Amino acid sequence: SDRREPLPGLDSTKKVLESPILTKKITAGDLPKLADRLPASPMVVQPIKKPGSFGGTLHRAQTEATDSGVIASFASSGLVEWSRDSSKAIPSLAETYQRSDDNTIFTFTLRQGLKWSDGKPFTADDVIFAIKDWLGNATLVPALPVWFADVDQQLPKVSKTDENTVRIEFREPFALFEKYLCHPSINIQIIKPKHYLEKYHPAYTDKAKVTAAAKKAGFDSWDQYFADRDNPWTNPDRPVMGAYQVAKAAGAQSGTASLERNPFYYKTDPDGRQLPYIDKIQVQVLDQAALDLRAANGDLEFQGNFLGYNSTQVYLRNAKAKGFTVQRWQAVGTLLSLCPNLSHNDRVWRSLFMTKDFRLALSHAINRKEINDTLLGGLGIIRQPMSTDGSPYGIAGGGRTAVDYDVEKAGQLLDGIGAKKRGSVRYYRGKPLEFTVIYTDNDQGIARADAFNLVKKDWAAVGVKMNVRPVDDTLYAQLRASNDFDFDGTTMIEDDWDLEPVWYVPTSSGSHSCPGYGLWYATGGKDGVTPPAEIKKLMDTWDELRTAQTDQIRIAAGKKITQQHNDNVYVIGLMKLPFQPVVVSNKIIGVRTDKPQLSFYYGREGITKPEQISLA
Amino acid sequence: MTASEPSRDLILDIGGLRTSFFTDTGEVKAVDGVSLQLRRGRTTCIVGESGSGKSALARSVLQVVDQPGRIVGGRIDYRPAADEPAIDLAGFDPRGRAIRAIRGKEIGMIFQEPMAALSPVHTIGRQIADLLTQHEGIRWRDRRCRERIVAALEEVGIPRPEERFDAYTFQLSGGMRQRAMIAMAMITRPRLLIADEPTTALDVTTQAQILDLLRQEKENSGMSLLFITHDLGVVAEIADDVVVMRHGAVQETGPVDQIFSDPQHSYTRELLDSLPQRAERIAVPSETASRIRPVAPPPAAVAPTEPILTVEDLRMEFRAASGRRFRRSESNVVKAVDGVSFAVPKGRTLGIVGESGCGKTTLGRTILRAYRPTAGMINYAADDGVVDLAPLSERELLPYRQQIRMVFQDPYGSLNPRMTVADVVTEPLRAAGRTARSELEDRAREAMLRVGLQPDVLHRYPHAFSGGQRQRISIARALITEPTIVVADEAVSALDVSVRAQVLDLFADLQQELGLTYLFISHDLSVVERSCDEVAVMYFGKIVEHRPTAELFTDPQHGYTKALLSAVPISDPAQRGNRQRISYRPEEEPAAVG
Amino acid sequence: MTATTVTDRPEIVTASQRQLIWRRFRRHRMAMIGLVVLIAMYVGALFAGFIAPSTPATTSSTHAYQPPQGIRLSAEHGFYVHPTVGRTDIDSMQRVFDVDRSRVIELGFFVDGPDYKIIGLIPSDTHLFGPKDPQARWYPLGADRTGADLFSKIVYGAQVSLSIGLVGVAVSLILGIVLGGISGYFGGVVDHVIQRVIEFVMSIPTLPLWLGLAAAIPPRWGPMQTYFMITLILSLVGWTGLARVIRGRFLQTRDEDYVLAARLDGVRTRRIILRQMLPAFTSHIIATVSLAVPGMILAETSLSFLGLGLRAPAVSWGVLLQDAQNVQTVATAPWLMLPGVAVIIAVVAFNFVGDGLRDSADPYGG
Amino acid sequence: MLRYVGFRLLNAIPTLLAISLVAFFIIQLPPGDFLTTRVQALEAQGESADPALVEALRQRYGIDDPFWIQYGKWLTGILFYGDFGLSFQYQRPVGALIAERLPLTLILGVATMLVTWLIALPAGVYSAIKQRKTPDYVISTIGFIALATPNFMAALVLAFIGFQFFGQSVGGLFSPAYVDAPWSLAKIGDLLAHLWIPVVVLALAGTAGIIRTMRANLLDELNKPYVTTARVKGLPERTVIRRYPVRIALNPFVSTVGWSLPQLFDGEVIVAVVLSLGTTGPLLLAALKSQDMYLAGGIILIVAVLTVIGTLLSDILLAVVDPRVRFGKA
Ligand SMILES: Nc1ncnc2c1ncn2[C@@H]1O[C@H](COP(=O)(O)OP(=O)(O)OP(=O)(O)O)[C@@H](O)[C@H]1O
Ligand SMILES: Nc1ncnc2c1ncn2[C@@H]1O[C@H](COP(=O)(O)OP(=O)(O)OP(=O)(O)O)[C@@H](O)[C@H]1O
Ligand SMILES: [Mg+2]
Ligand SMILES: [Mg+2]
Ligand code: NI
Repeated sequence: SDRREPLPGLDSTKKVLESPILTKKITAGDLPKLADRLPASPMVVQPIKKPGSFGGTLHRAQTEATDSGVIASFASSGLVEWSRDSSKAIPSLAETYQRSDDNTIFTFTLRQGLKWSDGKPFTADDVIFAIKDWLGNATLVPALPVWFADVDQQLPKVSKTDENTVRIEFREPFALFEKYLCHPSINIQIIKPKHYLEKYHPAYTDKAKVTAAAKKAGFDSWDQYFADRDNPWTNPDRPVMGAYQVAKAAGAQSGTASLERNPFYYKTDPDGRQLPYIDKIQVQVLDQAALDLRAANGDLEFQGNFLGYNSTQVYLRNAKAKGFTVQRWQAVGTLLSLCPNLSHNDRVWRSLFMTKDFRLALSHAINRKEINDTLLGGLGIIRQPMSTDGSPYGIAGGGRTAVDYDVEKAGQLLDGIGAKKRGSVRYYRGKPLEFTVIYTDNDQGIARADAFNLVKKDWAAVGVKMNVRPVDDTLYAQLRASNDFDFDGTTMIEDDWDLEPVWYVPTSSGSHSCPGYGLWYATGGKDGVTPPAEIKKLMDTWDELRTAQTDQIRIAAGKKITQQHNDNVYVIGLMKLPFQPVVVSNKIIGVRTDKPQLSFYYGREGITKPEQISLA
Repeated sequence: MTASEPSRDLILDIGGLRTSFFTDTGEVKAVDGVSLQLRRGRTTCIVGESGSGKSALARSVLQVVDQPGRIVGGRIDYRPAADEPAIDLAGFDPRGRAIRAIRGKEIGMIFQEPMAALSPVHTIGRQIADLLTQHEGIRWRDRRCRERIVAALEEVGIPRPEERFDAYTFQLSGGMRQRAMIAMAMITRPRLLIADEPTTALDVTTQAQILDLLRQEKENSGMSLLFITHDLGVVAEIADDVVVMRHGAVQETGPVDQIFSDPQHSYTRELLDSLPQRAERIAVPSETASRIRPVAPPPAAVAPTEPILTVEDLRMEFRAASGRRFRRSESNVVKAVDGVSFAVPKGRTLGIVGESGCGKTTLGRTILRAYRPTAGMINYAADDGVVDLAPLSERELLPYRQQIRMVFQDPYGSLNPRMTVADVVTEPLRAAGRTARSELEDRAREAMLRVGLQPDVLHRYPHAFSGGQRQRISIARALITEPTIVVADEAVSALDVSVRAQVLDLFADLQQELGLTYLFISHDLSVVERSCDEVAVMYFGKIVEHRPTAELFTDPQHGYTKALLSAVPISDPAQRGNRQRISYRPEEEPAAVG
Repeated sequence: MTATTVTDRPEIVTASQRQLIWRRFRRHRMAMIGLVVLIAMYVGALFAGFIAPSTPATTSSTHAYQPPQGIRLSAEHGFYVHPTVGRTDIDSMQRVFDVDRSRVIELGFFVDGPDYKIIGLIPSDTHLFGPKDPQARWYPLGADRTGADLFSKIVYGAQVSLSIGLVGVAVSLILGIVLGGISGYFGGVVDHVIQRVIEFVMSIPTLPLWLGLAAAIPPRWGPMQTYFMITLILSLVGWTGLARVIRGRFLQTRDEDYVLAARLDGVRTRRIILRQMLPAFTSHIIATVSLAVPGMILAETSLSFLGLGLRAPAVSWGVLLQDAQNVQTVATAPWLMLPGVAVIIAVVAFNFVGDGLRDSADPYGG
Repeated sequence: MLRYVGFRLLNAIPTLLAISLVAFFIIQLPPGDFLTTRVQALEAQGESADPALVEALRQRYGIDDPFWIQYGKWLTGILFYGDFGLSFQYQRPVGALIAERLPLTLILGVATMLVTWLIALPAGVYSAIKQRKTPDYVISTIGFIALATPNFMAALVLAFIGFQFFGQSVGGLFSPAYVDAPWSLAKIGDLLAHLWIPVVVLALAGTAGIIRTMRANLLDELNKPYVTTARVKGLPERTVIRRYPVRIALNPFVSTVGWSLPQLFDGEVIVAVVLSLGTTGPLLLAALKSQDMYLAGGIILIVAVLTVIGTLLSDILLAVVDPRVRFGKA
């Protein structure tokens, strides 16, 4: 398709700078001219392959109507954003961005002449509105999110030095703030169209009026209505700064949402063509089976999220005939693991689970190769959960502790801690080693039931009895939150856990391996189970990381945590998927081919900067 | 085949007809080589034993024998008019076009059990209209359709025919249904009408009306009539020719006078002999009188014993259900039994007569406590003293259920269609639980033999019997517990005279042997006269006259009794038309019946 | 009185009716086939360990998604198959099976295999048929994603699937007949109350009932308890329809003369209901039951589909089908839908048997 | 008549109240609440929720309120303001959500019902007439197989066939090209092209039951004497069967036709889920699974109301077609 006649946009190189559908609107007088829509200095994006041509619709599908992931992936916009290699923040809406040396003061200078999708100017007030009137409003946001909380759950100081400059000041260093700011699901939350939303906010409009409007729209209170109005995924009226705006929400009977290009988008390609190249995105809500068939049929031009690894075979079979390729991106968050409850309510089990040799023994007892051969045809990647080698917090050779299958060693270790065999089961302080693993059934990646049943067989061989118990989603969450489980079967994330530390550090009762300690940490010791020294050490290292003044300190702390996990095997990993399939139509130009991560933290498909992809 | 002169005169010529039911237990040869001839414009009556294949024969003509029955041989030559060729109906495909052209148009048919023969969800008018549409092309919407049907309904004597046109089957009384059936069969003026016991369900007065109607029709339009009945009185009334059947075969045929006066076959003679004749009192020619068997003398006139059953001011009211669903109806109460009092001495028979719908059945059922009476007493002299049955609970009644028994009017309905006859008959014994299981079968066989049925039919289901056979099963069931009182509700109505005589004899024997007491409900006065000691005449829920039988029959007092007596058909063709019928109509249609 | 000598045994009075039905039933060809199939299935389920060459728990790392292996016959080896080794082709992600034609797995009857207990009691390791070498693997209907033998799984799954229907229907039948019978026979206030209850239960959509009740089963319950609860839930939802029908029929039959006649025979209420009235709607009940048993089997599969009810490692046809619920199976391992065929066969057989019974019990039927 | 309907409607009020109560209770029967599911859903996507926030939200939504207070709030909202509350999941008014899906639900339901009846009734009649002959067996077998095939399996296989052999885009009731297009002939055609799979799956599954019942009912009627009467009138066999026994055998269906009304709403859940149809079924399922209680409660309540209306409708219809009922004789 490269050799095809160049489309009008390419041909007369600098003449066609905007999408023909916008040109039409200008002619009709509905839209100002391009120059009046772009900021004084638009952000220039280098296309990955080559400049594209305007037009076309990108078809996507998802399984839940409420999932707004496509906004984060394709229509996010923030003061700063990830650099192309996802290693650092680069200014985006902000023309310049500084952070103080101690990670406390962050200053953003906005581009001149930025406009919301309705043409209204975007100013520092929009940022301050988001922070003060949304995050700072206890009704709208009852508890400050981790990504914006200063010490003691306080709001940091926010101020504008002029119309285009915003300053955010934390009292304590916040080493992760920059990362959060790049997070495509978070950065859009820090900018809100004040001119639109103030109509629904009692600080700006009479409270009685706001409440009446909410009631009229079918909501109980103003804050619900505000949240509804503020939702870019369901409210087509809400002005946005991203590349696309929802034209029709997905709630409708057809289960289809459509997004249209934002005529005031602030990015261009080096030739000055206003991005994005593609005019529309259509998102259909489908069941998994239907979605897989759609993908196999070549109906979805560019999709990774929601695709099932297990269906790769079906995609591949049809790829040639239907004109698409199946790329293999890095799988994130698919490492199937067993988390022993280190803060078990039962003292005996707690002390047993906290015994390193016990965990090592259990890990050695698992024949991972067999599980891998059986369930993934030997393609799965076997390791213990922790940051991967190349990542900032990774350590060389990490994740290999006790992954080898060694029944004898397992037996010795168990004997060593006094868990002796009586009959076919071992006993520890008079109690038989019989546990239950809870998990939510999910066949998307590795079939959990099958995997755990194979583990069950292996553990039985060393005298540890395990009951495999799939539970309902809600029950699962509840059992975990109430610290009422033996083992939790789940998939773990590996890199970027600093954004959600619970996976590796018990910072809240949402912890998978020790909710009791997590609660203790979150409540400052008032509630929960008092952790032993080694867990306290983990928490301290985490505090160190979070409040690090420099990246070196932060990374050093992170590596320390990784090391501690590598030494102690707090969570017993099995294996992860070798890749995540991403279907890319042959018509699509500009998708990365370097197998990036399909990660929530980088906006999933958004990691390829989708505003610059185009349809040939 | 060139038809000879006499055969031209035959509208129907049946030869060697054989119709069988192929049941699980083997072939039942219902009609076994019947040959008979119907003369044009005449009435031919088929009489014969119950179960002798009369209905099967009639149905064979139109090829509508019930499953699993079918014609297995013979011919049925039908000649529509004297100058037309004969066609063999037996050769037609039962579902085919040819036979359909005959059905309804050429040959009309009236079934034995009119209750079930009409659709419950179509109006009478609609059901009759089918015939007009099918054979005369008159559409349902056509005004003529309604006119014709209303006229036909009027003809058969259905009161207020305009209204009845839109009535549903269940809104009509049994008599009206029967008449509607007749109207339906006759609306196309068929050349031949087959009527299978069309008057069995009717009281004598209505029966007389219908016979008149048929006779008239025959005279006016030259219709031929094949009339099946077991009532020799009716035969004597209307027949020109008589065919006597037994065991699926014709025993004797001949003109009515000849059959009555000079029966050739022994069975025919037996039939006539068993006739309970009351004609003698109304001055019968001596030669007939001689054949009449004298009435069995009433059981040795014991000194007036204590009454075994005393009914005092018994009342039974029904809340009429019409329109319940859509209107909270102004509850109109039907007083079916309206203050009846009488006493029956032990070992005697009380006859209850009256017109259809006067409350005879209700009275009988109330005495058996099928209903809880609205008021009154039912004093029963049990072994251990007199009890009033009226207020007893179902549980308290259980001991008396074995002692007071009932023969149901509608044998078809009272036999559970899903139980074999053996089970039905022994059910009361099993319910009482006093009979050893091993004895049950013996008792069943014995009971069947007693009512003249072969015990080898015990394992059939009730539907595989003829009407009369079913009635006998009902009787067997009532008697099997060796009761003290039996309420016999039209217990012999469907039986042919010979069997009827046998059953009546059985009743009499048992009475003598065991001192049984009977309440004998019937519309057939000849039977009542023969077998009852006293007779009570009911009229609209009340007893209008209650006297010893002989007195009542010779000297009726009440106007209604007189009317009733005058309508009884006399079993003597010679007497035909000699008699004046009295009508008793104190008020036109005082209440809807049915 | 004159007693005719009767030599027949008295039982004949009741037995003959059954004989009658049986005689007619035997003439109903499809019903007989259905009956034979059903008996075979139930016997198979009862002796699952013996019939199944393998066990549901026996997995194999080299046989995941092994397609069904056809049996070969030769003079030398008798019945045999060639051993296979599976691997995943990294490019096409397809399962490839290398057949080793140089070696054979001989098959035979009454061979040694995995241990099991006959009817859960007597330990044994003899299997009706299978590879002669207990270590060798043979997949008559292919393997699932863990390399377990699908045929064995279907045989074991029948234990749950075929009993859940019967038990469930029995419970709802009893509930339906008792409540419907009481409602219809006595009428009045009782009827009114029961009708309201039925209307009420029927008005609650089954889905939330299933979800609510099934999700409320405590997580620590074993598969047996769960199975029991599921049966109970299914039947609790199912009884109302039957009760309504039966009540209607009772109301109708109550006024029949033969019921009155039975009452006047001195028959007690319970006996009237059971012996006189119920048989009048046997055909309806049979029809309903023969539809309800499969309904239960299907409901169990539906529950499994919704992720409720039984789950692996419990084996039932529903659970097996749940694993087949994806495009990949349909496209690449269609044999995994065979449990669905088992469901179909069972349901069709049940219905034909029900049909046959209905027709045979009908006194008017030829 | 009016009085009767009024009386029945009055009667329905306590039933409905009871249903709403029980429905509300059942929805909350599973452990946890909407927020636990929300947290779990977030986690499944790789995000995690701050327990402190969750706790705050729980209070904000009144999820921790006692059952009675929540129920009372919900009911008064419905009774006095016609307000079905707000869906937690969608953060939109429940009424609007349901209304959105209503048209398609009705289209699918009615189409299914029509197809089912059009196939099943004649098949049942034919099957009865040909009792124990080959056509009877053929019809029965097909019906049974359709009945026995688990719906989701049939849907999936048909969808796969549609994809593999016809290159059809499976899922939803419209192809991507037509979803947003205004109504046109082409769009209707597109709808029909997608409608066939669910309709076939649902309709066939429903036929067997009706065929069986029709056959049984008709067999009971076929031997009744009134049928012979009709034959004796000389009517063609077809007319005889159609006008008399079939007419009566249909009554039980008439009396259940009202019941299919609520089934439109939750009968097709599984098929609708597999085929991603935008009907109320999947909405209800999702709401139940995520314990979105106002949404689930709203749908259940509507279904309940429909059931009550359906029963009433059935009874009235039955009275209209069956005079025995009308005049209280049956
Ligand atoms: N469906 C059936 N199956 C088997 N036998 C039957 C069936 N219907 C009738 N029969 C038998 O056929 C014979 C003739 O019956 P049919 O009804 O013709 O008698 P009928 O002469 O009309 O008697 P009735 O005067 O009592 O009406 C009887 O012996 C009866 O038992
Ligand atoms: N269950 C009932 N409900 C309402 N009305 C009834 C009921 N049974 C009988 N009736 C009415 O009571 C009256 C008497 O009926 P019954 O059956 O006793 O008459 P009958 O004298 O036996 O008539 P036939 O000679 O026709 O049998 C009739 O008007 C009838 O309609
Ligand atoms: Mg007869
Ligand atoms: Mg009577
Ligand atoms: Ni004797």
